[in-house]
Amino acid sequence: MSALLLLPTVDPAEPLLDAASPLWLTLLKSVAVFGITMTLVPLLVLAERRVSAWMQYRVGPNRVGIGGSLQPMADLVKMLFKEELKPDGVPAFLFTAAPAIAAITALSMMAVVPFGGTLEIAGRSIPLVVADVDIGVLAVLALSSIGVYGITLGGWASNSKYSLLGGLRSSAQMISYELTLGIALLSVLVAASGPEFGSFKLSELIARQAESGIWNCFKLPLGFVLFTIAAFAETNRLPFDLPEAEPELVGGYHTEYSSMRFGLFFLGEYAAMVAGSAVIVCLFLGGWHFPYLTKEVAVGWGGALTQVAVFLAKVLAFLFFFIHVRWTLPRLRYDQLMNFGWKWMLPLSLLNLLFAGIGAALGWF
Amino acid sequence: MNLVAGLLLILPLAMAALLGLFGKRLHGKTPGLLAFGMAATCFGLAVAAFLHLRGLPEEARFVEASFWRWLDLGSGDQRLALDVGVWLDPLSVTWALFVTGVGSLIFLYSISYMEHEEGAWRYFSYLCLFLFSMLILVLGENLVLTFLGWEGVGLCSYLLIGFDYGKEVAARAGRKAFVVNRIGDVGFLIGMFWTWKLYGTLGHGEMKPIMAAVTAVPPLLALGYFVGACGKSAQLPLFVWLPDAMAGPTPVSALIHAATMVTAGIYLVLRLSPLFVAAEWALDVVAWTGAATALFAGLIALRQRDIKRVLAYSTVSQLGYMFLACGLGAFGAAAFHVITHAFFKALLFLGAGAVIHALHGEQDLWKMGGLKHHLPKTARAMTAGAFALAGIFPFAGFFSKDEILGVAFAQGYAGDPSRYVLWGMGVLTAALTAFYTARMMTLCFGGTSRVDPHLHPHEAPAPMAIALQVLMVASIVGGAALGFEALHWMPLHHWIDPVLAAPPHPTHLPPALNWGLMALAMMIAVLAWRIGAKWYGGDFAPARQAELTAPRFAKLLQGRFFVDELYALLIVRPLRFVAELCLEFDRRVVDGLFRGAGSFSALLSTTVRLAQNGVVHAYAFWMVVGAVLLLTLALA
Amino acid sequence: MVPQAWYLLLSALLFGLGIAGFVARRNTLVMFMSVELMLNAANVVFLAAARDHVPARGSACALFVIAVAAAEVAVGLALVLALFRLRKSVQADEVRELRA
Amino acid sequence: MLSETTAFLLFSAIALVGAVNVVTRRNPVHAALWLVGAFLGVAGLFLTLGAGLLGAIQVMVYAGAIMVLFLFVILLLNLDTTPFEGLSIARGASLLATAATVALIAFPFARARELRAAAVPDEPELPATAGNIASILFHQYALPFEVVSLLLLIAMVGAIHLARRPRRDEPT
Repeated sequence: MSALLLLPTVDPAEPLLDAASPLWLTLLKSVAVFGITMTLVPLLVLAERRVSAWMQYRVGPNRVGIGGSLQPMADLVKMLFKEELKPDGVPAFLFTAAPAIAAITALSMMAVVPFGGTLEIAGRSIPLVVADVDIGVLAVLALSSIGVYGITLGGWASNSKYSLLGGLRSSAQMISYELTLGIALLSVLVAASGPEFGSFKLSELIARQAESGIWNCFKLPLGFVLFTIAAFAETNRLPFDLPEAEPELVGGYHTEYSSMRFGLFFLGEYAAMVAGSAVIVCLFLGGWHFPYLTKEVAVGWGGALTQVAVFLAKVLAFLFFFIHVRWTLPRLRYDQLMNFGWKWMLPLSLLNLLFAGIGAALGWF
Repeated sequence: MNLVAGLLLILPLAMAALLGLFGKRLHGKTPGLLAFGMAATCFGLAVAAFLHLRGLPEEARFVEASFWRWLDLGSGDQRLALDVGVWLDPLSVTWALFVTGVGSLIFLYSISYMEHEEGAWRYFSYLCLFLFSMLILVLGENLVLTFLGWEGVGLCSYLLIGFDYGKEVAARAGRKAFVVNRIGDVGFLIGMFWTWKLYGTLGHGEMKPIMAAVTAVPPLLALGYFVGACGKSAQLPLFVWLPDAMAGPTPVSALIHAATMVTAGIYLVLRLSPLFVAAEWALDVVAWTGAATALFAGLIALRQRDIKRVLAYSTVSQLGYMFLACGLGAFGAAAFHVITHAFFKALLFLGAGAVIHALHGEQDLWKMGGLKHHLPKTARAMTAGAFALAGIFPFAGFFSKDEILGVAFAQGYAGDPSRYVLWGMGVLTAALTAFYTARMMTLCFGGTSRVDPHLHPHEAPAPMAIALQVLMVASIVGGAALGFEALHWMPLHHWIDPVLAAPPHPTHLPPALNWGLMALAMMIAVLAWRIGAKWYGGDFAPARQAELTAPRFAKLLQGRFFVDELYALLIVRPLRFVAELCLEFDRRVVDGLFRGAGSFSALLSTTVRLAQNGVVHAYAFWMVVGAVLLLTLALA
Repeated sequence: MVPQAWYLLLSALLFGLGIAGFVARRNTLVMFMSVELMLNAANVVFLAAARDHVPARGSACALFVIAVAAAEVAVGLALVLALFRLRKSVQADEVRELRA
Repeated sequence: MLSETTAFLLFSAIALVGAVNVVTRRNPVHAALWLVGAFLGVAGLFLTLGAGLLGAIQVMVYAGAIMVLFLFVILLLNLDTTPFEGLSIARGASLLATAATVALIAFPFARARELRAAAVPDEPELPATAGNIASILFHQYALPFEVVSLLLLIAMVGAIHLARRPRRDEPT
C-alpha cells in the first residue's frame, strides 16, 4: 500500500480520537474554533445585509454601531427577548431539538477543518485542527447529512402545513444534491490519491495541494463548480432555498419559530455556510496554502498565524461569493431544482469522476 | 448384388412412404401406376438376383450382404449381434421371385379394381409396405429381421383387411387377424429365444453350418416355430382369421391371403427344415396338423355360399397340404405346391374379384349363375385355375399335389402304416377339393342366371384382364414347367433342395405304382368334379333345397364346424370375464389409487393454500418459526 | 478489550428487536425499519467477527450489506408509496391481495 | 480518552434503547428518529471496533440517506399515529417465536467459554482502513461488487417504476 497511508493502525484501547493530543489541548482548540465560527456568523449576517444593500444600491443597516457594525448584536438581543411561541399540539422535545440539531451539526463540521498546518512549539507538534480524524471528509459529509434532520424535523414538528412542506422539500433536496456532493468529493479524492489510495484527511488533502502548488480547483474545474453548486443546495442558499421560500411557504420550515429557536436555525444556516466554505477552501482552494508560504517559511507562531489568516481570508472571500450569488440569482422552481439536480448535476459529476479517474490513472495530477 | 438386394428392400419402403405421405394429392390411377412400376421393378431385381445365384456353383449359391450393425447386445457367450442385411439363397430368391411376380400382377390388377375407391392411395401405400415387409421376411439376413417382416406383413394384413374401416365387419376381421396372429407370434418368439440360447446366433448365414451339423433338437423348439407358422399360415387351430380376412378388397385376398403372406409359415418351416428334421416327432405333428387342416377346411368349403369364403377355406386346405408335405419331409414338394398354389389361387381370387366387380360387390354364389355368357374371358381363366386347384392333369396343381400324395404313399409303402392314413386324408381332401371347386364354378358360371336383373355384368377392364391371362398361363404350364416327379423332371427341386434338409424318410415309389396312384388320384378328382358339376348344374332349385334342408352334418359344415363359436365359448368368454374383472379392478383399485392421489394432493393443496392468506405477518411468523426450528436443529 | 461475545450478544438482541418489530408492527414503514435494524445487527457481527482476524474483510462484507439495504429501501419505499396510492394506508394487514 | 469498554457500553446502550423504541413507538416519525439514534449507536460501535470508515458510511448512508428517505416518505404520506392494535394471540405467538429465536442465537454466544474471556487477538492482518477495504473490494470481491452495482441499478429502475404516478391513459 501507499506510503501515504497515514491512517494509523487502530489501537483498540484508544480508537476514537487522536491520542497525541491531550484533552486540554483539544478543548482549547475547540474553544478557538467555536469562537472563530461564532464570530464569523454575526459578521456574515451583517455582511449579508450590507452587501445586499450595496448590490441593490441602497444603504442597509447603518445605525447600530459604526456603519451598523453592531447590528447583529442588536438582532441577537431582540431575539433573546422575544416571546418563545410554541404552536398548539407540537411535540415539545422535537420542536426544540430541531433547531439545535441544525446548529450543532453545522458547528461540528468545523471540528475537522484544519485552519492551518502544524504548529511546532515546545517540543510538541500541534495540528491546527480540533480533530484530525482519519475519515475527515467523510465526517463532514456525515454531519451535513445529519444536518438535514434539523430542518426536516423542524418542519414536521411545527404542526403546520407550510412548515411540513418546507421540511419535505428540504429532505428531498438534500438527498438529491448530496449525491452530487459525494461524487464530486470522490473525484477530489481520486485525483489527490493518484494511482494509489490517498487519504480522507482534510489536512492531508491540503498538504498534497501545497506540495504540488496547484490547487484542486485548477485540476478539477468541473468538480469545483459542481461541488460549489451542491454546497449551495446543501446549505439551502439561494437559488436553492426552496425549503424556506417566502413567497410560497411563508417561511418554510421556520414559519412557526420565533425568538432564539429561530435564532438557532439562523445560526445553523450561517454556520453551515461557513463550514461549507471552509470545506470548499480545503478541498479545492488549497486551504491554508498560498504561493511562497512553504513549510520552511511558515514556522512557529508567526507561520501558524499566517496560515490561519490565509485560510480565513479565503473562507471570507468565498462567503462573499455566497452572498453575492444570493442577491444575484432568482430562485428555482421546485421541478427545475429536481431536474437540474438529477439530470444535469448527477451526470456531470459522474463525468467528472470519470475524468478524475482517467487523469489519476494516467498521472495527470 | 448388394445394390440389387438393397434396392429390393428400399424401393417398396420408399414408395410406401411416398404414397403414404403425398398420395392424397395424386389422382386417379397415378398411385396405382407408381406402385405397379415399383413392383415390376422389384420383380426385375428379383430375376436379376436369381440369375446371379444361378450363375454360381451350387455350394456357393448364397449372398450375404450386411448394410449396418443393428444391435449389439451383451458380450461373450451372451452376445447377440445383429446386422441389417440380406441373405440371398435359392430358397429366399424363389420366394422373392413369386412374391414380386404375383405381386406385380396383383398390383396391376388393383389399378383398375381400386380405381373408383376412395383412398386408393392409402391402399397402394399399404400394399407397398406389405411388399417391403414380405421381402424383409424372406430376404432378411437373420431371424429377427424375418420376424420384423413377419410382424410387418401382419400389420399390413390388418391394415388392408380393415381398409374399409367404416364397415364394422372389416374392422372386426382386421382385429381378429391381428389377435390370432399374435398367438402364433409368441411361438415364433419362443423358438427364436430358444434358438439363440442353444446356438448363440440368429443369422441365416451363421446358422447354415450349425443346422447342417445338428442332430438333435428339442421338439418343442421346432414346435414353437410351427405354432408361429400355424398362426401365419392359418392352420388348425389358428385358421379362423383367414376366412374373415376376406372382408378386405379382393386383390388383397389374392395377394396376401392366398399367394404370399400365408406362405410365410411354410417359408419359416423350410428355412429351418434341418431343425424340424432333427426334432423327430415335431415333423409328425406338422404332418398330422397339415392333413387335418386340409381335410377340415375342405369339408367346410363344401357348403359356403360366399365365393370368397369358398376360396378362403380352399386356401386353408391347400396350406394344409403344404404342411403335410413338410411333415413328410418333402420340403421341396411343399415349396413346389406353394408356387403352383400362388399361381392358381391368385388367379381364382382375381377371377372372383372380376366377378364381384362385374356384379357390383355381390359375393353370394346363389345370386350368380350363367355368368360364362357375360364374362367369357374370366370364366375361361377361372376354369383353368379351378382345374389346377382340383388337381386335374395337366394343370399346375396336379403336379405338386400329386407329388405330396406320392411321398405320403411312399412312406406308407416303406413300412409306416400311419402314412397310409395321411395319404387317405390327402386323397379325400383332393376329392373334396374337386367337388367344391366344381360347385363353385358351376354355381358361378354355369346353369341359369340368378343375377339381379338390374345388373349388367361386363368384362373386367384391360389391366385386370391382363393379370388374369398371365396367371392363367402360369396356372396351366406352371406345374409341368417346374417339375414332374414321375418323369424325373425336377428343375425346381434341383434348384431348391440343396438348401433344404434331406427328407428323413423315403420319398420314391416304384414307377409303376407311382403312375398307378397318379391315375387313381386323377380319376377321383375328375369324378368328384363331375359329381359337383352335375349336382349344381342345370336347375338350381334342388341343390339349394338340399343345402337348406341339410342334415346335421351339413349344418355343421355350413356353420364351419362352429369353431368360432367354440372359441367364443372356450376362450373369448372366459377371457372377457377376466378382462371385466381386471377392468373393475382397474376402475376401483388402480384408478381409485390414482384418483385418490390426485384428490389427496388437491385436498392437501387446498389446505396448504390457506397458509397463503396474503397476510404478511403470517408469513413473517412462519419464517420465524422456521428459523427457530433450523436453529434448534443446528444447536441440537 | 471487549470480548467478542458481548458484541455478538448485542447483535443478537438488536436482531431480535428487529424481528419483533417486523412480526408485531403493522405499519409497513416500521416493518422496513425493523428490517434495517436486523441488517445492522448482521453488520455488527461481521465487524466483530472480523476484528481479530482480517478486519478489512469484515468491513467489505458490511459494505455489501449496506448496499443491499439501500437497494431494499429504495424498492421498499416505492412499494409503500404505490400501496398508499391504492389504499390510502400503509398498514400491512389491510393488504391481502396476495392471498390464494 | 474513552476506554473501549466504556465506549462499547455507551454505544450499545444507545443502539438498544433506540431499537427498543423503534419497535414500540406508535408514531412512525418517532420510530424513524429512534432508528436514527440506533444507527448512530451502531456507528459508534463500528468506531469502537476500529472500523472508522464503516462508521462514517453508516452515518452517511443509513442516517443521512436511508432514514431521510424514510422520513421523507412518512412526511409525504402524512401518516397519523396509529392506535395500539392490542395484543392478539397471533402477535403473542410471533413475539414468543421471536424471543425463542433470540435465545437460540444468543445461546451459543453466551455459552462459548473461549468467547467470554477476552481472547488475545491475533495481530490483525489487514486493519479496516479505507485502503485495505478498497483493495479487498476491488480484488477479492470484484465480482460481488459488480453484482451489487447491478443490484442497485435494478433496484433503482424498479423503484422508479413502482413509484411513478401512472399516466392517465394507462391502466394502474
